[in-house]
Amino acid sequence: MTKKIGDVILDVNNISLRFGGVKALTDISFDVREHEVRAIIGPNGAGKSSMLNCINGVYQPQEGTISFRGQTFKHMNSRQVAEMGIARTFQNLALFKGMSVIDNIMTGRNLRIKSNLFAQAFRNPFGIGGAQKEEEANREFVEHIIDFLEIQAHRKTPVGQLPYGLQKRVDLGRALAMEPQVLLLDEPMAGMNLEEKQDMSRFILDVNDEFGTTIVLIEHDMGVVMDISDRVVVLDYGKKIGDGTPEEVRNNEEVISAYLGTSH
Amino acid sequence: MSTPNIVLNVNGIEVIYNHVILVLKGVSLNVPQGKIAAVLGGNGAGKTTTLRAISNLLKAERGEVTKGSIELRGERIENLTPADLVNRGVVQVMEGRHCFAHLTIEENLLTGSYTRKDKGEIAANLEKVYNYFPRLKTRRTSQAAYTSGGEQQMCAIGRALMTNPSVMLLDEPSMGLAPQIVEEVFEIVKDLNTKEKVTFLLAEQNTNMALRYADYGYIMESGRIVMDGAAEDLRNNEDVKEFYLGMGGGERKSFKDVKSYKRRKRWLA
Amino acid sequence: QAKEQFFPSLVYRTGAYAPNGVPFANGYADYLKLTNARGGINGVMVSFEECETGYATDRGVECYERLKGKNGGATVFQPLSTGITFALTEKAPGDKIPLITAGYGRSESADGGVFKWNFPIAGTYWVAADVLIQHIAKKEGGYDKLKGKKIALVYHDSPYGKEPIPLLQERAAMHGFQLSLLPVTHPGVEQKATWLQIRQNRPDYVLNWGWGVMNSTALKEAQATGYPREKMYGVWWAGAEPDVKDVGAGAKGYNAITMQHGTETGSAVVKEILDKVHAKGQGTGPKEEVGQVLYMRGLMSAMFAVEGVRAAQEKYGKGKVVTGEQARWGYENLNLTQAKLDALGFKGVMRPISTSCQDHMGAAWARIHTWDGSKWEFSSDWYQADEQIIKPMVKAAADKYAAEKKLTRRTSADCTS
Amino acid sequence: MAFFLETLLGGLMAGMLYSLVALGFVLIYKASGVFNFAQGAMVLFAALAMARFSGWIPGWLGIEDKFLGNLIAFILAGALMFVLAWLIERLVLRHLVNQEGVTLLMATLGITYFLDGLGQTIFGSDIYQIDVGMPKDPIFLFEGVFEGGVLVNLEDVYAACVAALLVMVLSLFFQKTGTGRALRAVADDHQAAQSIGIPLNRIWVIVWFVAGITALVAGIIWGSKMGVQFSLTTVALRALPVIILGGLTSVPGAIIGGLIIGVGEKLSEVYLGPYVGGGIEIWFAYVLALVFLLFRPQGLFGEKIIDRV
Amino acid sequence: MFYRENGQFKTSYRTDQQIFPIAQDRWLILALIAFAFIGVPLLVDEYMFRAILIPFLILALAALGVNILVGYCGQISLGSGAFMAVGAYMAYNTYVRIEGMPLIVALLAGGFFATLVGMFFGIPSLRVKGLYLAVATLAAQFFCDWAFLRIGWFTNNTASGSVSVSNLSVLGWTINTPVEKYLFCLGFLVVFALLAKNLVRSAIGREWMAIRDMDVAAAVIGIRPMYAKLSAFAVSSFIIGVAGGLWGFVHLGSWEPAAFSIDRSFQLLFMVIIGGMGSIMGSFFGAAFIVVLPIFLNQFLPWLGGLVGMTISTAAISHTEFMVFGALIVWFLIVEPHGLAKLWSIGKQKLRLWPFPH
Ligand SMILES: Nc1ncnc2c1ncn2[C@@H]1O[C@H](COP(=O)(O)OP(=O)(O)OP(=O)(O)O)[C@@H](O)[C@H]1O
Ligand SMILES: Nc1ncnc2c1ncn2[C@@H]1O[C@H](COP(=O)(O)OP(=O)(O)OP(=O)(O)O)[C@@H](O)[C@H]1O
Ligand SMILES: CC(C)C[C@H](N)C(=O)O
Ligand SMILES: [Mg+2]
Ligand SMILES: [Mg+2]
Repeated sequence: MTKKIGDVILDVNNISLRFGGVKALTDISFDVREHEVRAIIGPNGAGKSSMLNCINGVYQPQEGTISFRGQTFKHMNSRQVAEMGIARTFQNLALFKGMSVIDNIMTGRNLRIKSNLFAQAFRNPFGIGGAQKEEEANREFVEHIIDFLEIQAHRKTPVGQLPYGLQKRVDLGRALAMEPQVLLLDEPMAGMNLEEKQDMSRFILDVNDEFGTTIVLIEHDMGVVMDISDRVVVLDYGKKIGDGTPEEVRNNEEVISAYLGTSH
Repeated sequence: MSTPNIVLNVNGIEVIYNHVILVLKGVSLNVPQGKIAAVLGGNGAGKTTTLRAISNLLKAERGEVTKGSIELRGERIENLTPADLVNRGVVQVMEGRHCFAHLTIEENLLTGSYTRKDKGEIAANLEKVYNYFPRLKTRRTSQAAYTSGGEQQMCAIGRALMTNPSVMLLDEPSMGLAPQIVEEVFEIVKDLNTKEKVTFLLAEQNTNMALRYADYGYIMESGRIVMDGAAEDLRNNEDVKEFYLGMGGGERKSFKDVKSYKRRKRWLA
Repeated sequence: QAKEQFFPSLVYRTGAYAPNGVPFANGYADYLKLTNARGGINGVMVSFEECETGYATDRGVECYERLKGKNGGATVFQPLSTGITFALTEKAPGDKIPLITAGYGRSESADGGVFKWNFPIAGTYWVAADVLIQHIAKKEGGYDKLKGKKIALVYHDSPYGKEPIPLLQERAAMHGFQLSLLPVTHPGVEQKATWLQIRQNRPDYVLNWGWGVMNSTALKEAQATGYPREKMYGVWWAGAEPDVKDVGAGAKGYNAITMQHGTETGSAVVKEILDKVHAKGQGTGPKEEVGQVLYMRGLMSAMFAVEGVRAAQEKYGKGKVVTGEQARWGYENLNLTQAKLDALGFKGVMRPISTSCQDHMGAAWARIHTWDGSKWEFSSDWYQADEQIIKPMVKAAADKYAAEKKLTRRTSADCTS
Repeated sequence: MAFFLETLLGGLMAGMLYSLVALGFVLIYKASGVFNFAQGAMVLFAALAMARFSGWIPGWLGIEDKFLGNLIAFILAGALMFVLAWLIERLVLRHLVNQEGVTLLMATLGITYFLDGLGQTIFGSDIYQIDVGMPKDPIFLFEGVFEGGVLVNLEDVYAACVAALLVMVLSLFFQKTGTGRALRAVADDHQAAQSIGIPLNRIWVIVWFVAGITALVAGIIWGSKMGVQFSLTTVALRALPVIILGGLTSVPGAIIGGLIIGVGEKLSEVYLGPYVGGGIEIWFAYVLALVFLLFRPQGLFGEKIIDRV
Repeated sequence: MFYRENGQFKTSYRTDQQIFPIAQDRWLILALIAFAFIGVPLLVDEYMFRAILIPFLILALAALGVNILVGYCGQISLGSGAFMAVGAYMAYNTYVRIEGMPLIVALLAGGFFATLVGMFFGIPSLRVKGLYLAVATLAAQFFCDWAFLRIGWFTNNTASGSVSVSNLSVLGWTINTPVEKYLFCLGFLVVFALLAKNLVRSAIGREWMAIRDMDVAAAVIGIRPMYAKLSAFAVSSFIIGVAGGLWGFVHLGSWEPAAFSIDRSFQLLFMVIIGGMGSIMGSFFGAAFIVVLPIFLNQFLPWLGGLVGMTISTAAISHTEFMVFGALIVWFLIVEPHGLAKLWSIGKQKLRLWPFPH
């Protein structure tokens, strides 16, 4: 399988982020190319999640810029980011607890729903106003995702009642529903067993292959990272200590001592 | 089977959430004194529920044990409060960390010593925890909510250690931790187990690790124990190898090459 | 056909206004019991049922709906709340049930030509306000002395408290005194700012238009800010025992207008009640309360209710239970002469009252009484409200109401029927 | 000038009184994450108990001495508040562990109704007096400086001192003791607190008892000022802007908030009120609090509201 | 046994997206509505209409509005009484100041002004959250209370500050008798419930719930907090405003600001919590619980006392009513913390399993 890795789609330049005295990120730069699987690894508290939060517009870095497809931002606003086609999942489950699985994933489609409040209020089975049609079309899309993630049986369960692992899948489903160009995944496989990790990996690769979705992946399972990523960034204490192919990173002395410990 | 010194004995329990959702359908297991037992199984198998049933945190989730019994050193404990259990040395590290968001890391750890009265002992425990997790020491004054996922996980484990437990229930302790920390956590488990004779019951997804450190393993699926045996045996069991360790047929498969055509096809349909 | 005349009773024995609501309700109940002890209304026994409103309008409406059809139909309602009165004023005509609002409610409802079903017997807030100004003028030594004087109205911020304002403004314009308005929010426990303002402006008189806890709070704040209680005048709902009881000596010198009666422990009717009701163990409240101001108000209100029925029986058949609609005629043709009042035991307590189609109030007499630290004592002669001022105001307001509601004034034929 | 000072002082004193009630809210919120809607009802209940006990007991026991009578009444009322706290834990809270804030809020509403009914049943719904010997008449300061002097109520001054004392003790308790830490832990996460052996049951009894005592103190002071009667429950409404301004979780915030609100509302009523028809102090207090919130959404001293993903 | 969806296969997303996907539910609800429109007027007496059903319908409508804001969007508000007042007073002004103003238009206009006020007081929600917001919305409550008392224009300069309307009619249909009033309110409730249900099961409803459950995550998937929150305030206060108009026009006939006091705000909030946050059905349950139960207790207790040969005084009844009511609230919460609607659905779930447990 040869995939054609394209140009730089996301370029992070000299980002620094501080919380009071804590330096979460110091002068981080790296790029992500279209269509690749880019992993970010590093010990706990290295600043990986914070990095995603900066890209996402949740945190606003004190210094540095981020460019997306050549457009440069000092910092991004969440809504813009979403509109540009960047979706993400969260490390600490950020699902909408009171809603069912379907509704959670449907929220991912919201940017694409165009009918206004009145049309929605007067939505009807006769299709007048178009809101119903739109809803159905989007629902169909969501059902495909549900099928794929094999959570059909839980469609209508409030997500709060699902076991942790399934919640992670729903989180992913919600991000996918946005049909993103770039998908940021924050430890998607934490709390999964091997089989489930395999499923998840396969799935990430599928999305990457079929839709050309660029993936940015944070993961602590080195097996996964080494197997599926094209390039890896390594952070430690907010600094970048390595960047390159899995092979290169795996053999980087600094990375080994800071993160990997014994070789894997 | 002769029962040398069973600390925890779970006998055919059934658990129902919200009066209607039947989750555990007759789970039995026991943990001998000074041993490490692991409960393994996929998402939703009921591992967390089993641990909650033992530590009595089930009520807070509106679940209840409707059948069966749970004994700690021969004493029925279904009606004790979690606090009573902590006083008897049983402590659970909850899945999903549950740090006290507004308290600093150090305050979080200190709440763990609520049941301990001896000042010296508390200080020693704190030192011990900081030794295990130096990262926590550097972050001791930040509010727990503003620490990274892994730091919170360490905090949760450390907090439980502060109670000086004799039986620890660990729910996915490795989740979200960097590999060398995972290793360390299991080393800590081993360490406490051998040095301080702490008994462990751990629920883990990281089967590989768990079976490496545990003495005995139970494998759960949809609310039942489907297989159990000495860790050694389980590790060598072909099915376990295939499904849980990913080593069916010897070599470890690359995540890239796992076949999943069925799923793939459906996605494309 | 019912054999008893049914008097529903809207009460509030709980909540913020209970200390004042309870004695009234007890007096009301005791008088009805006394009526039965006296052999009923020309032999017709009376029955009654209480319903707790908590002084809340919507619960009052519910009680009204609940009781209006019970036991052969309600004779008359007395809501003891201006808010409920406003709401029931809209409903009573449809149900053909009269409302007695003795000393409260809409002042313009004295105009029977528009308000066919309302009876503010014995006084409205305009009467009260008018008499208070008369009294103050008298104390000052004539109306001309009022010029340049400052009078502050501390009022319950509700329709009740606002009722006297038009009249006071009218009087202020006439005599050239300065009226300042100081609203107090329900339930009236927070008056610090109000009294600080009073301390700053030093008005010559303070009129207190409060109810419930607002009254005692006003007195306490007056004490705390050193405003002389002698210069304070309450409306007749702000001049009873519960208002001063826990202030005690601090309230000494405080005055209030009375709706004719004051504390009447010595009156014949009170003795009769102690005798025929309390002595039989049927008293509604504690003995000590019998004869107190609000108790007497309840008693008097019940007496109006009963006497109206008696009057109606004259027309619709003696010894028969009358309907609400028939009772209305009775209230409109009430003629309580002094002799009748004396016979009922109200000698010295009240003056004659007679209503008519045009005048649903029937009398506008009042006195002032003063708290001497332990009891209320009359401190003035009788006053009568000034018809010249009130009549046109009533008519104008009633006409405005009629116009809004697209009502026409009752014809004289309607009056005689 | 003298008048301005008077208003200012009046505002400060009123503010202290609000703080006293606000403190009860803060305590329970901080220590268990429950917004206790019943605080007002507890103030009334405690005050009724105190008023009636101090009326009854000297009669029963033949005690002449007023101080002794009041003291016994206070102790009994305190004991009653303990029983109440215990019952609330037993019958209500223990069954609602780990439920959301609104559910607990609702439960305290149930408690409110119950207490309102119970209090009036046992103690009656008339107006009662608490006489702990507070001076009622005003004194005048600086009569030499200003004409007419500056009016001060000693009663308010005493009340303010009591409030300040209570706040100091409670602040220390929360910040410095292990129990205080445990209480804050409970507020963050019931379940996690249980998991490490904090006995929720005992903690809740303690907290509600302390809040009950605060309510009793507030009830005595307010009650001696205004008489003990159902309307006492409405003082809770005056305390709400105070706690949000000060911060729901801050004991000193309750005091500072009280002072700001007290001064703000009195000044506004006195200086602004006359231009718009008066009666503005209540909404002014809330608007004032709201304005502060726009700058600090967690109130002046509240713990930062955490939202993180 | 009988309550099963077995065999009801959904062959399209449309059928699965129906408001009541289970056929039995659909029929039950249709039957219920039909009964409400046709059966109830034949069966029920005037007292039931005036004192129970009409207030119930109107407050259920208001609770529905509150539920959108509080239950669906998670913005706890204690300003509902004020929004009701705005609806009532502005409907009144529209009605009396403009000659020949149709009743329904006036009521909707009331709702419209409530929307404006609601959105204005919703602005702080962009920064302030949770209980802080709840208390902040009290500013709206107290300010409106004050404004309607103090600003003469709102009350058409009536001296007392109390306003009244009468002779209601819609297109020649006079609304006078209790039955007519009941049907009028019922019509409003059914229409608004349907519209509200449509909203909450559509994109906008999901935005509200997303904001409620986790606002940061919602922002990340492109939901604008400002739009979601203000639209919830708008829709909610519109409905509440209309309910306020009905309360004034149809139920009371004459009112003063006290009819929409803070107590009303609390009452509505409690309806939503006890009924079930985030459930349209819950609004009805909650309204029934809080409106009907006290009245029922008030009448039931004396009857009960009569059975054992006791006559209970009015005050004692009232106090007992309070205590029983309070105890029932707690009891229901313990049985099901998520409200009566949840209890209902658990009941249905049990029924579905019946007679084979689990
Ligand atoms: N509070 C709850 N209410 C209702 N159902 C629940 C609740 N908690 C768990 N469940 C259900 O119980 C089943 C077992 O869940 P449990 O959390 O015990 O699984 P687990 O083995 O720990 O899974 P994971 O590895 O994902 O953590 C699941 O189907 C879940 O949906
Ligand atoms: N909002 C915040 N306020 C204060 N400190 C923060 C905040 N967010 C993150 N930090 C700190 O910044 C550092 C980086 O945190 P981050 O969550 O990015 O780590 P991470 O690399 O994702 O770690 P993990 O693998 O454990 O999830 C941590 O030390 C954390 O405590
Ligand atoms: C009727 C009276 C008892 C006075 C009362 N405050 C009212 O509403 O008018
Ligand atoms: Mg992270
Ligand atoms: Mg689990």
